[in-house]
Parts: sequence; C-alpha cells; structure tokens
Amino acid sequence: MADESKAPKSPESSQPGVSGSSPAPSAAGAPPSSPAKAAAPAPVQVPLDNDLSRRYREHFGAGILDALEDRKQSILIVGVAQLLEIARYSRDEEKFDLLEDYTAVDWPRREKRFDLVAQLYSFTHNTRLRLKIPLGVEERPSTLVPVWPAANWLEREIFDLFGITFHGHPNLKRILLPDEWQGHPLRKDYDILQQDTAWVRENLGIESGQ
Amino acid sequence: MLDSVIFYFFAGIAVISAALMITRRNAIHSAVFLITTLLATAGIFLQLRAEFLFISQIILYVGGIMVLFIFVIMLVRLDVPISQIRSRTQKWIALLVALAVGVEAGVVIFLARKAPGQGLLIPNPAPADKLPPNTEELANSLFRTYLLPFEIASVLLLVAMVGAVVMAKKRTDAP
Amino acid sequence: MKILADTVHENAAQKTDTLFGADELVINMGPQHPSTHGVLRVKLKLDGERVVGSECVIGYLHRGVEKIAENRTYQQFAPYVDRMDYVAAVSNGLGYCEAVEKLLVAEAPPRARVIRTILTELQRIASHLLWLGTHALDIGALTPLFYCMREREEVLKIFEKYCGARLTTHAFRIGGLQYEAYDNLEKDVERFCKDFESRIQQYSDLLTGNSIWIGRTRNVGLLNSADCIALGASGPVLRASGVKWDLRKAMPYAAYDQYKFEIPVGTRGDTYDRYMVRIEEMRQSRLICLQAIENIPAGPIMARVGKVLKPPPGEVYHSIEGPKGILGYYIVSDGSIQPYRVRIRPPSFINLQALDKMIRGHLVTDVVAIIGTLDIVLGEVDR
Amino acid sequence: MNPTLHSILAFVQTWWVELLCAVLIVLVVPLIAGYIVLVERKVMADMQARLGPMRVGPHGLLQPIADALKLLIKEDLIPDNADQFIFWLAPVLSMTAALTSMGAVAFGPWFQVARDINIGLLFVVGVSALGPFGIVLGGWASNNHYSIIGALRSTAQLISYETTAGFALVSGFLLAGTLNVRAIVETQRSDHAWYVFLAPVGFFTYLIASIAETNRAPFDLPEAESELVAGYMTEYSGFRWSLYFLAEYANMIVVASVGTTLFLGGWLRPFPNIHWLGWLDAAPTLLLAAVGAYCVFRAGKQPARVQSLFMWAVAFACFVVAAIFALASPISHLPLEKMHDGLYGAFWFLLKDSAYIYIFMWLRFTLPRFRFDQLMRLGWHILIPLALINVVDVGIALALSSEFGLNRWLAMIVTTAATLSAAMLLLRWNDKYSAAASAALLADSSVVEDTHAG
Repeated sequence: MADESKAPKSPESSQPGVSGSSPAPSAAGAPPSSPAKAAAPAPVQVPLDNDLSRRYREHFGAGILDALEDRKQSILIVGVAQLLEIARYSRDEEKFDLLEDYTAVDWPRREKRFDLVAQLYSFTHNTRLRLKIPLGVEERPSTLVPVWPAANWLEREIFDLFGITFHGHPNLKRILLPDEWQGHPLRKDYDILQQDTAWVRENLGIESGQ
Repeated sequence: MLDSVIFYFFAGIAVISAALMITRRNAIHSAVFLITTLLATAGIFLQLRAEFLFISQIILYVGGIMVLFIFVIMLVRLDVPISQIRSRTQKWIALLVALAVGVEAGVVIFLARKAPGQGLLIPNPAPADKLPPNTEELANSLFRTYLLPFEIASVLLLVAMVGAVVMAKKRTDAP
Repeated sequence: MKILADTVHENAAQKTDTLFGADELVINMGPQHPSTHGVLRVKLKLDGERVVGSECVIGYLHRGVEKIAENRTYQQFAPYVDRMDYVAAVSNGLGYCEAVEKLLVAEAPPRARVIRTILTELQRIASHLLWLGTHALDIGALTPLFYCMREREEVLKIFEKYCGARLTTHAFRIGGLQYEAYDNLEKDVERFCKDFESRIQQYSDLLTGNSIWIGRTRNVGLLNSADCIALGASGPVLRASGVKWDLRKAMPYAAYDQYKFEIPVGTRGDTYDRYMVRIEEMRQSRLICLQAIENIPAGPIMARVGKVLKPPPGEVYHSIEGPKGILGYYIVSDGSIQPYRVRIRPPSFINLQALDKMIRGHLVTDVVAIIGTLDIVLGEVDR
Repeated sequence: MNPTLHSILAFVQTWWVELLCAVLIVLVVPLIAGYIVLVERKVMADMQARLGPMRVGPHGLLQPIADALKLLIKEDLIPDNADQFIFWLAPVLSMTAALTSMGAVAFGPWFQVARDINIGLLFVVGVSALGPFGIVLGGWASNNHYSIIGALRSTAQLISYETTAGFALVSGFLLAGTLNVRAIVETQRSDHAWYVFLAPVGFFTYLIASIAETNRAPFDLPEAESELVAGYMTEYSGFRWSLYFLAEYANMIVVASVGTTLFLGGWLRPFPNIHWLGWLDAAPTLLLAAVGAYCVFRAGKQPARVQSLFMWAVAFACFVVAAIFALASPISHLPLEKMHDGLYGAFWFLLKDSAYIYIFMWLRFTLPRFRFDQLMRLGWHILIPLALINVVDVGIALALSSEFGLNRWLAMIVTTAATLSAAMLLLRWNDKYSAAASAALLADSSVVEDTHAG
C-alpha cells in the first residue's frame, strides 16, 4: 500500500457528514438512510492542505470549494463553472494524464443534488487525485471529452444512469439502457424494483413480472 | 437413335434456356439461364467428340466469363441505370434484329436441305466413337498451322488486359 | 442473423447516374455473432471491406450491478462482483474486498494477503488463457483454444479445491479469507507452475513465429501510448503500446510488494504486441505464484472487522491491476450497513472505447482480431 | 423390338461398368464424405488432446449417420427475402459439379466412369470449376450481407487459385505428355518416377492451390466462422446445407485425386518397377486384418451390446475385404486374380488420397486463417508467378533432356533450383511490397480518422 497507509486513529475532526465545512456539499446534511447513531469510530476525513491543493487554490481561487483527505486519498471539491479549465490544468500542468474514472453520486436531499466524481491519475508522479463537482439538477456541466477522450463513454453512462446532461458532448445518448428507456436508474428515487414497464411490454412483448 | 435423343435433349435445353435468358427481368436469373445455354452447347460439343472444345467452353465461358459476369452483376447496382438505358425505340430495333437473325437461320437451313451432308442436319453421321481424338489435332493446328494468328490474338488479349489494369488503376487513384 | 442495417446511399443524389456507385455498406456485427465475445454489437460502416466508421452498441447484459449494491450489505454484495468479469471472478473479488477494507480502515492479515495474491495470479493466468484461446480462434487457429482450456482447467481445479466454486468463486471475504488454504495448495500450485512453462512454450510454438499469425496481427489495431492514456485504456493494451506501468508495481496491493516480477511492454502497440505482452504476463504470473508458495506466512486469515460492517462515512477509491486493466471500486459510505454508492470502474468498458480508433482503416476481418485483442468481457462492459 | 428401347439396351450392355461406377459414386460419395468428417473430427480431437465423438456407436463410428439423419429431418428454411429459385438451385449446382467432376477420376485402373475420355484430368478441373457458381449464387440468393461477402470472397479466391492450380497441373501434363488419366499414370510407371519428384514445385503449388480451391483452412475465408458467421452458407440449413457440406468434401476428394493421379503415381504401388518390393502388396491384406483384429479385441470391451455387435460387424467386414484382397493376390492362383489390378490399384490410390486429405486436416488444425488481402497477395504475387516460372522451367528441362540428351534428373534438379531461387526473390519482393502496403493503409486510415472525428 504505497499510496496510503492505515488512517491514523486520532480523535480530531469527527463530523459524520460527507465533506468538511464547505458550503455546497455540507448543505446536503445526512444522507437518507444514515441513522443518527452512526457515530464514526475513526476520524477518516481531514482537510487537505498540501502543495497540490495550494497550487490549485492559487490558480482557481474560489473555483476550488474545498480540499479534503479521506483515508489518505486527496479530494478536491470543485465548482462546476470552472470545470473545464481545472481539468485542462490538471492534465497539462499537474500531469494528471489519465482519467481513470468518472461517475456521479446522487444526494437527493442536498441542495446541489449530484456529485460528479472524477478519479485522476498521474503517471509522472504516481499519484491520484479525486475531483468532486457538486451539481444542481438543472446545471449542465461542460464535457471533459476535449481534455480526456476517455470521458466520452463515461459521460454517456452518467447521462444514462443519472440523467445529467453534459454540455458539448459529441454523442450524448444512452449507452447501457435502451435509447427509449424512461428514467435514470442510479438516482436514489428510482426504486430497485422499478422499471420501464411500457418499454418492456412494447419491445419484449411480456408483462413485467414486477 | 440415342444420339439424336441426346442431341435434341441438349438442343432443347439450349433453346429454352436461351429464350428464358432474354425474358427474365432479374439479371442474375438471366445469367443462370445463359450458363445453362452454354452448358447445353458444351454437351453438344461433347456429343460430337469435340472434347477439347467442350472443356474449353466450360472452363472459359462458364467457369471464367460467367463467374465474372455474375460477380459484376452482384457488385453493380443494375436497378438504377436500367431505367435510364431503356429507350422507346429499343423494342423495334430488337424486333428488327430478331427478324434478320430468323431470316438468316431460315436461309441457312433451306440451303442445307439442298446440299445434304454439308448443313446442320446430317442424315448419315459418322459414328461418334470412331472419330480420332482431337486434342492433339487442335494443338497441331493452333501451334503449327495457325501459329501466327494465334500469337497475334494472344498479343491482342494481352494488350486488352494491360489496358484494363491501367484503367482500373486510374479509377482507384483518382479520389 | 438478422441484418438490421441496410445499404446506405449517402450520396444517392450524385451517384444515381453512374453505374459504379461508391456506396458505403453498413454491416451489423452482433449481438449474436460468433466472435463478438458475447453480446457486443458493432455497427460497421464499410467502404468495400474497409471500415470507415463504427459504433458500439452495448448494454445487452446490463443488470444494474451498481444499483443492486446500494440495496445489499457490504458482504451481500461481494458475490455480485464475481458476475461482472466472470472469467476473472477472483480478481473482481480482490478489488472489492480490498476497497471495503480500505473503507473500514482495516487490513487483511499477511497470510490472507499472500493466499489472495496466489489465487489472483492464477486467475490472471486463467483469464489470459481464455483470451488466448478465443483470440486464436477468432483468427482461425482452432487448436490453441483446446490447449488453453486444458491448462485453465487445472487452475479452475485449484479454485474448486480451495472454495468449491470454479467460475464465480467468491473466494475472498471482506477482511481476509473465509477458508484456510487446503493442505496441498502449495503442491498443486507448484505442479501447475512446473507444467505451465512448457505449455506456454507450446502456444508460442503454434503462434509466435507463425508467419500467418504475424501477418494477421502485426500492425493491426495500432494504438500508441498517448492515445491509450487519452482513451483511458489500461492493462495489457497500455503496456503493449510501450508504457511500462502496472498497478501491482506502481501502487502495490495485496502482497505484490514482496515479489519480484517484470512488467512486459511492447513497442508498437499492435495486436501482436498485445499477444506477446499477455503471453509474457502469464510467465510472470507463474513466477509470482512460485515465489508466493515459497513462503506463506502463518497466522490468522481474517482481520477483526466484525460481523456487521458499518464503515465510517466517507468514500474510498481502490483499484487493482485486473487481468484486463485497471479494475477500480469507488465506494461511498453513509455509515450504514449498506453502501451508499458503489461505482465499479470496468476495464473492459473503457478499453472498448478504443475500438473505434483501432479498427478504422482496417478490414472487417481485422475487426474480429481487434475485438479479440482488447480482451473484453461483456458481463463487465454492461454490468 | 422398339428401336429406341433396343438402342438403350445396347447402350447399357456396352457401358454397364461405367454406369455402375457412376451409380456407385453418387451413392457412396456422400457416405464417404460423412466418414471423412468423422475422421477429421477424430484427427482434430487427437491433435487437440481430446477424444472427439465417442457416443454414437463405438468410437463414434455411427456419428456420420446420426448427423445425416439429423440434417435430413431438420426444418427446411428459406428466408423471406431470398430468391427462391436461385436459393434452391445453388447447393444443387455445387453438388452436381463436385460429383460430375468425379466422373473422370480414376480410383484405380478399373474404377472410372469416363474411361477413355481424351481430356481426362482437364475434364475434372474444368467441371469442378463450376463449383463457384453454387457458392456465389447461394450467397447472393440468401439476401444477407455476410452471405454475399462470403460469396464474393469465395469467387475471387477460386478464380485466383484455379489459375495457380491450372499452371501447376500444366507442369505435370508437360511431363506426362498427355491429359488422359490412365496414360498419365502409366507414363509415371515407365518414367520410373512419380512426378512429385520431377516437378516438386509444381506439386506444392498445386497442394496450396487445391486447399484454397476447396475453401479449407487456412484459406477458409468464404466461410470464416469468426468473421462471416458461416459465409455463403449462413442462411442455409438442413438438407440444403448438407449438400454444400457434401460438395466441399467431395471437392476435397476430387482435388486429392487429381493431385494423386498427376503427382503421386495414381494407383501405382510405391516403386512399381522394383520386383523384390512386391511384398508391399501384402499391405492392404495385413492392414485390414489388423483393423479387424483390433475390432475383435475391442468388441468385448464395449459398454453396450449393440456397440459390441457393431464392432463384430466391422471386424467381419474387415476380414472379408482382407480375404478378398488375399485371394486376389497373384500368389493365390485363383480366378479372383483377374481382380488384382483393380483392387490393389484402388487400395493404393485411396491410400494416397487419404494421405493427401490428411495434409488438409493437419494444416487446418495448425494454422490461423489468412486475411483476404494476404490471401490474394499470396495467390497473385507469389503462387501464380511461381507456377508460371515452374511451367517454363519444366519445359526447359524437358527440352534439355530431349534435344540435348541431358540426364532427365539432372535437368530437373537444375531447373527446380532455378524455380526455387525465383520463389525466394518473389517472397522477398512481396515482403517489401506488403510492408509498403500496410504503411499506405495506416497512412490512409489516419486520413479517414480525421474526416470521421467524433
């Protein structure tokens, strides 16, 4: 485990929320299924304050909403407005040349409902960085395809499963589900048994068993 | 007796499939009937003990040329240009040509009647299995008697082939 | 097979007056095609037999694994990951278990980690063997498939002896292992590794120097390192393009930091290089196995993580070097017994993105070879 | 008596042997083809470290019959948009061509339909050239993109490789000085050499071309299952499909027979002119007796009574045939001796045929498949020039030996060496060319890429 070791068991910073004190993410409050007694046994999240985060803050100022370290993994919380610039900077200046993963998380009770989560990796420095972009339902983040072509299918998947539309994506259509499917299954309000019964009836010729 | 049965069998096939060939709408069907015609003709050659002619008919016309025909028909979209090629006068020209051919054939048959043994229907043919093997004869006449015309023809074909290759080459380079 | 697409007359207006219209043909490969490795569907736009464009249609095997995860406890979800890349279930399980362990801020004991390493490397060999067999079959060599199946069978027998399952093994538990290694595990692995060296040589004899094989794979499906990184392609695909990078070395997990092995790299990034890289990876995996069985530490096989897993709220991303590339798990915990979100970074899915770039300008025949060389498993692409 | 009937009777009286042979070919070839499939599966299984068919009959001996039954009772599907007439015609054409071309093949000195046909092998080659029609028409009639690509590939391939095969055969014809099948075999006896030794390059080019002509691996692109599903056969099922299948195997027999006749000494036993090697003629008797003995040995170990009975039957058949062979040998001094030439000739011929077909199978299970452009390049850039050069060289050798009295073998060795060096040059040139071609391809593809970005 080179990139991280066991998290220190120090008692500081024990808030159970998802992020630190930054306004946007913390506005979510506790996720729906989180019971009140889930007191964290270990303080796993600490504010991140290293060269990397400082450089980012220097460059983008208010564009960087917060910097965290969760289980020794660096997280930058980034405003959606400057997403493309930050992505470019990450790739060109900080040498995060691999977009390892790009996904989303749904926080239905939060003001900004979604988090876009990008995992970056730098071959040069052998380090990882996670960008989190809080996102309102109506907001359309700009696509990352011009920066990392790998984002193409990943953004399509996010669009498919979360219903987030990306501005400027070359071919934004559903990728895993059929094109005519209604609903976005990975949203929390999409029940696990729910499905597009009309589509199933029409295309498969069966009544859905659920 | 059996000889004429076989002859009329092949001849009938040849004539019927030739008729079908020109009446079919579908180009591939036409090609299939043309093949049948050619094969039936080859059968008549075989019956005449013209074995080499028989096999060269099959190898060259059927096995070579017709395969290429079908190849081209399959590759080229014929449905589009056919409507443009077809013209009003075509029918009349075709009728005229058919009439001319018919008259010609009639005259030949009429003349053949007059000179027995020289025309198409030979009343007393020599027995087919007594004819000498003709492959060697053919080779002799091609490579001894008619060597020069044969070579000229080959050179002509070679020129045609090289020309075709050059033309095809141009086509692919152009775009 | 039903041909869904039809001839496209893109420039019908200009082309009607010429006899030889240069039409583009759209041909549909899959989802029921013998060499799309399951239910991949590729729409190919052809000029003659040359590919000028393509579009992948996937999702025929989508089961909503990530949604299922949100409705299961951490332990309950573990068997599901085996069903993604079903030819490398052990690797999937390793990635998931380690990710949850990280989330729990726990660590598996050394003995468990070594056994995990052995099984995962065997799984890598098995996965590569299946790839080699089917890839060779795609290119028309019938026999290697059966040789590969013969050796894969040996690996699966070891899995069966260890945990009772052969394909979807669910071999690991969060926090370590459920089963102690059976008595002759070392001997079985050793016997397998001893035989395996000569067996790899057999495949090489059939394929490596074969001029038809070289002709079919050299300069086919080129992907240079910059494109690889831009498109996120990882694993053997990345290494074949000349990037000497392997997560087992870069960010060691399990017990990989204890063993010596080489990272094979290619030079051109073509199908032949990917073949050579995977063949060499099998050799290296064999070496890792041999080193690991030398010294399996004694001790417990399970860390004390408790029966009910309630990771502290937060999130973790953990990725391992799966047989097909970077296999990542991003897990968000809200402190409850069920994960709030599990995101799986499927290597096949992301490698498949490179397909379009790789097949352009090649013949339809090469498409088959290139799909094969990407080593995708549709269960993982579609999840 | 009715003159028509009379002439037909006379016809039958004169030609009954040939008619019998023809009927036998039509009846037996499908069966033999079925068993070649079984042998192929067994050979494949052996090469792939497994057993192959074992369930239907002992060692799967009844498998071909079960397969044939299955194919016959399958539903006969014709796709909606297919061209019914051509779809029906195509497999029949393939099969007809294959069976007809067998007419001139001599399986031993006795067994031949078109006995004194002057053009002999040319007939075989010419008529089997009709086979592509079945393929191309079937592919077209199926109205399926895979089928039509398979058909186009097949046609292009067959035309190219038929040329090679033709030239390769010409080198043999030059040596024999005749096209007649019997005369070819007899000249090999009087020349004291199989022509494979006199014209090795001719033989090997023919071998390669014949594999390509029968659409076998590594040239099985028309039906490459991993690319084109089943090529031109994609839409065919049941009996029609089995016609294609039989035609393929019948064609294998045909090309093997042509190769055997022209290059491997036909029905001559090895070293036909060396009398003290006459004991080689005991081979068929001993071989069959050994097979029979093995069957007896295995019969008791069969799991089911039916199987062991079947084994006994096979053993019995083997012994009977072995006895016939023994009785027909010249030592026995029995009237059966008259059959000696026919029987032993057929044995040696079929043995050589089998060896030839075995090479087909061996290559199929060893080699990957060519790509279409590679196949074409091999055909047009290497094999056709090589076969042409070989024809010229064989001609030169013949001229040297007949006009200048040079030793025949010496002349052959010299010219073969010349041909081989030409082949090396061709290969080197082709390597350069293909490197340039692939570079051009890649350069092209980058252009394409730019125009289709996104």
